[in-house]
Amino acid sequence: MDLFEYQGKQLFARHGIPVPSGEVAETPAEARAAAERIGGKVVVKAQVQVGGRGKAGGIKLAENPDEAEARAGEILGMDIKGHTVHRVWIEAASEIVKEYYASVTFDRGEKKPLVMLSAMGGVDIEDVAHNNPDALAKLHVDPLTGFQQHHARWLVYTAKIDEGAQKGVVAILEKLYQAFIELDATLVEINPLIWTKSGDVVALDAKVSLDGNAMFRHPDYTELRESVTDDPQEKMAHDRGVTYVKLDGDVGILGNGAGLVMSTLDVVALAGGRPANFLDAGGGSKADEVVTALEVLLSDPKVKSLLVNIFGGITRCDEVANGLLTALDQTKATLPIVVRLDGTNEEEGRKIIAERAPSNVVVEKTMLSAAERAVELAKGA
Amino acid sequence: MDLFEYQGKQLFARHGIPVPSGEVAETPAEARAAAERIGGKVVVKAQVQVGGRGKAGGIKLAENPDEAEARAGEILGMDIKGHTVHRVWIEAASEIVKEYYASVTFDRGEKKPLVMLSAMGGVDIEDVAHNNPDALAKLHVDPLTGFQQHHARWLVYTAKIDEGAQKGVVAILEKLYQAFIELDATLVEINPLIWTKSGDVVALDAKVSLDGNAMFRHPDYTELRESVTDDPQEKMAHDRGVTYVKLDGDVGILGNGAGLVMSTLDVVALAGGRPANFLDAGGGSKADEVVTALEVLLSDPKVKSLLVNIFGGITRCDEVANGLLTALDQTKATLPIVVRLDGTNEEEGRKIIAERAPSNVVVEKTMLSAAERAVELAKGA
Amino acid sequence: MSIWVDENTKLVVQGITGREGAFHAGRNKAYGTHVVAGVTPGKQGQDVDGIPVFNTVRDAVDETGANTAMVFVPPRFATDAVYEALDSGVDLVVCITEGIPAHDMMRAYTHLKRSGQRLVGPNCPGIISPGKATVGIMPTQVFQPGRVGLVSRSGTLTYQISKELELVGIGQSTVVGIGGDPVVGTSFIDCLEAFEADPDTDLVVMVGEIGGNEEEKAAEYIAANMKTPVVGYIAGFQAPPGKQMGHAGAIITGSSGTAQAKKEALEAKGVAVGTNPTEVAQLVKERVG
Amino acid sequence: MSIWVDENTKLVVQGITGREGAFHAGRNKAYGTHVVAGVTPGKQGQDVDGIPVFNTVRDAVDETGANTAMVFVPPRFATDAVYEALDSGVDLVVCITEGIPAHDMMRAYTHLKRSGQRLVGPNCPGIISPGKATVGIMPTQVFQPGRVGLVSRSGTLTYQISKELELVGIGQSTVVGIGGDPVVGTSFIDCLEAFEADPDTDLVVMVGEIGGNEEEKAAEYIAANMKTPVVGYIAGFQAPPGKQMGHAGAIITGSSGTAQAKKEALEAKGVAVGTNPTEVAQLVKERVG
Repeated sequence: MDLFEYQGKQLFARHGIPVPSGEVAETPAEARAAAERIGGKVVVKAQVQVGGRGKAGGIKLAENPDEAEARAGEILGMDIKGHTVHRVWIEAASEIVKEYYASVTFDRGEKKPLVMLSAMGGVDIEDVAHNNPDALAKLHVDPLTGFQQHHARWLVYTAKIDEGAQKGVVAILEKLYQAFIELDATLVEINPLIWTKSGDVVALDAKVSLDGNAMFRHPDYTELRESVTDDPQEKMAHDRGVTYVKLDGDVGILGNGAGLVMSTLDVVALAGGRPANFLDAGGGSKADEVVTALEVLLSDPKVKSLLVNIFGGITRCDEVANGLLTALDQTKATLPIVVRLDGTNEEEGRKIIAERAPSNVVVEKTMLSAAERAVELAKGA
Repeated sequence: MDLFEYQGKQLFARHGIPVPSGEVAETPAEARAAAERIGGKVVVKAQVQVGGRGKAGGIKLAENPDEAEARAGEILGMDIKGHTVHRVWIEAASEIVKEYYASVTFDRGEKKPLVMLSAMGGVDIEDVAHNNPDALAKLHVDPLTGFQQHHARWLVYTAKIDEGAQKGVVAILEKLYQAFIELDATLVEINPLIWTKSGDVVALDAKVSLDGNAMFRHPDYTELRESVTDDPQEKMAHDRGVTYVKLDGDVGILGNGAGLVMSTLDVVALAGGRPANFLDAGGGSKADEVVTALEVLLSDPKVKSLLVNIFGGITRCDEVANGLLTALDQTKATLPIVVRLDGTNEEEGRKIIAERAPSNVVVEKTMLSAAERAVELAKGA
Repeated sequence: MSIWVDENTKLVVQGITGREGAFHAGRNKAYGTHVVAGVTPGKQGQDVDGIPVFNTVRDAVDETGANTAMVFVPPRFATDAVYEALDSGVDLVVCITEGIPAHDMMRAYTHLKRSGQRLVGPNCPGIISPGKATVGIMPTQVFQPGRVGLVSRSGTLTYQISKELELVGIGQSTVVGIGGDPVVGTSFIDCLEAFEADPDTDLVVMVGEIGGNEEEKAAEYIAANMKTPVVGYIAGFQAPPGKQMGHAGAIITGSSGTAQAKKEALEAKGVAVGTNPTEVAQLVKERVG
Repeated sequence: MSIWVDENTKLVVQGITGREGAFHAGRNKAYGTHVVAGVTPGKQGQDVDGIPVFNTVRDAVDETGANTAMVFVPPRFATDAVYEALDSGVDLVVCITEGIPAHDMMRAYTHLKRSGQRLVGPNCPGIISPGKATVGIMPTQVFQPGRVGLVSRSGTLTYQISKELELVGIGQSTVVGIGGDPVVGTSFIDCLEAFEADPDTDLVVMVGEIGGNEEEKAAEYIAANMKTPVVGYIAGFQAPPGKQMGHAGAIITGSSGTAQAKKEALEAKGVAVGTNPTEVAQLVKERVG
């Protein structure tokens, strides 16, 4: 669950991490009003979840509220790498002496938080890690004993943070780690972390990812969970609680279980097709879940053929077959559908399809042959 | 650092542990006013740091403010096992269905917090542990992973807490553990923990000991640190930061290092004498520390002779000798003083005493002979 | 032989009075697993399908000698249940629950690595040693006794591959679903090590997917430590970066965790990797058929 | 031989630019201990008495190969310093600092027991192997090389007993001050075990005091595991219950932790216990003289 910069900064502020004062705006008029309240020079920043917005013209300086309004007008509605700008963040301009980098990530390999600090900020940190590994200080933290003062000191000395900024960076590292823990985050990143002319250390950007599984501990997550997609199928899937990822092909995929669905995508690609999506109806799919999932799929005009690949365990193939029939009945879809049913009650499931399904539904016995057939049908359509 | 019941209850309330509403009073008039504010029946409880105050008449019920004033008048000023009652705690009377016991202590053997719970409360828990060990549920907690819900459940089931009280007890155990951690306590004990007619679970008593070494984390400790002693030497030692414990003998003891001083006490006792105190001038004693320590000792009229037992390591014997002379000069003390100096600069120290000390000061070469001489002199005095 | 779960397994099911817990406890028992106890706080004295229910895992272990726990409680309470099982002294905890916060598991994992006990999962289908015992939610009819070990991050994909193996006449010694979360208690390497030590496992099939670098680490381990042949499979070549593919752990982060990188890492260490489940079965057949 | 501290000790002193740290680092060096580094954050590049100063223990260890750390920083920062030393990978940490909160040490101890490293102290005078090396604040002139091990919760009492031993012509293999706090990293038993394994220690003197039950546990350990004879001493027979006698750990709680109980526990296991330091030396002399 990735947050926008403005959401991240609001959370940072709550956790005591210094950020420039700022406000979010959805219209040029709001941007002007915000700039008036903030006072002085401001920066107008496009709120999109993609890197490189600066180069794309999504970050602009404004000397006064008039300019802020004008710049916001230019930026709002822009398309940055496929993301439309719906909001801008207006914040007080900072006088930067030096740009650093600081983050806490969740290191899956070590199964521990990883704290990173560099005196080379404001650039892509993966480049620093690659070209200048000594400039990136990295430290794993024992999650039971936690982040301690000596960790912060070691990072600051090892990253060669300027002496005048060391105290401020130590304080921010401690708060950043606390924020990581208290927010149930998987990433909290500040790039750049700036040292200003007035001697302060301030988070000029904020990248925060939260663990959706921890939502029960954070009722306030829901307010952060605004839709970050303009795609109608992804919105629909999200609203209905379906695990769905849109891809750019034309063979629609429905399966049960994440691994089997990923494998189905791969097999479709190997057969020369292009999967249109990932859709996991779940390991114990019932008829109504299948109906919901199919409705999402069938609403996508790019889908030319549909592959339903089920391995029944707890899921019963006859239930899936019934769900499929119900969905077809409701949507009147006529595109070609290839069904492969294996496992629990496979015979019953196949029989239901054979006897009652419309003619656009065909049954294949194996996953491979089903994939080939679905690809063929998508091409023919 | 042991707290009074009223201090413990105020801390409990801050940590979300239910306690009866109450106020502290130092005069009968204050007790009446408190009873008026609380309303209804109240209990007047002597605030002393010693067990058995109930049997001694230090806890009394009052039906109304008049009675509260009268009972407070009886209790204030009472002597309970050598402790004078300076304050009473007035609290709303509770309707008790059942009395339980709950505590978190610091188990030195295991070096972990130990949580204990019993359905047999309101009595001496050491008796329960001895006579009815199955009635006392005990659980050590890993201090890094902390006290968890399943711990609370296990304790409640194992201690056979009544079903209607289980939820309330679970909640209190979790808060009690949190209080233990957040207060840097070495003991938090509720005896009795009561289940009331209205179905609540409430702490009817509170015994709290705090770790004095953790004071730097708890600026509010200082307000709790009011003198709990009426003894003038203990007060004086406390004010001057001297490690001092009063005993009931007549041979005053001054040494350096806790172990050596304890050993000196024992050797004095073995020689047939009775030590008057424990006084550790510290492992690195300087002249002025010796002066301060001696002033405390010499202010005690019960001291008949003085044994100064120093093993110089970082402490220099000549500094101790100079401190002794200064103190004698300031206090004009004439009681017999036996000095034993060993270790760093022992010769210089002995020389200073031999040349400049008044005639009431004698030097002995060994700890044993010094102890014998001091005992002899105390008897002769 | 087999690994971790067999005739000697004595299972306690945490959350046994819930719908899922009761259903799968009964199915595990019907397969022949010794399901000796269940736990639901406050329901001591009841029974589910003849299985006695206790208030606490410790009581269940004390009364029945259970050595394995299976966790079926909702995510909000599951970490507590895992700690309760570990504290009770069982050797093995199998956590089926999906949706446990990553931070909880990070802490529990650190604790676990110091206790010497084993946790399989969370978000896993469990373990089956065909013909002996099953602990979890796997459809038992898919598995046949045999001499191939199978370890996977995925449930249904495991069943698919087992089916393909059955079609070529090959059964399994033990099948372990290690779970689809970013932090799981038991890694590929742990399983490979156990299979290597099992005289009745002749080959191991390792089923990986995108996300993390456990497959890469397993490749190193295989080259350095294993005589038993390994056949691999990786799912998720078509997954785009930054999207979570069903499993909390199935996500490509930046440029790391791709299927291609995992496949290459395995092949670089001489591990044959099938391009689809059918081919995996063929590769196995060629080696042990 | 000797235990824990010897010619191979390479010491880093944490808090070396403080008054106490600088003084004792210099004294330890003068005795012959290889004091290879000091640490004070922000003072890298300075030196104290020729000993180079680093910003972090990890840097000091990387640059100098230090294997032992000594902590001299104030109580508020000492726990952090102990963790820093443990994290840097040294084998032994000696913490002199007095006044560290008990909760901090409870957590650090739990962590330590899982890391396999050794912490001596806090609130201790350190360790000396006479003639080889000293790490700590003990007055070195009190100790002579010899074949008696000495372990104690107290500083000056240790010097007193060493002096008495010297008067009867007996020296020490190693002297360990384990510290006077309720939670210390190294127990009597840890020391007894190390002395038992040391071929150059013929007898151990164990100096206990009131509070806790470490002496009682040591008595059990001696009876079960030791061939090396042990002579005991306990201080605090005159201490009243509930009063802290100088050391944070020297307190009788309820009826537990009395000197009498400790003496009886040791004697019940056949350990001779002297009634005063002079008698302790005599008991030693009778056994190894």
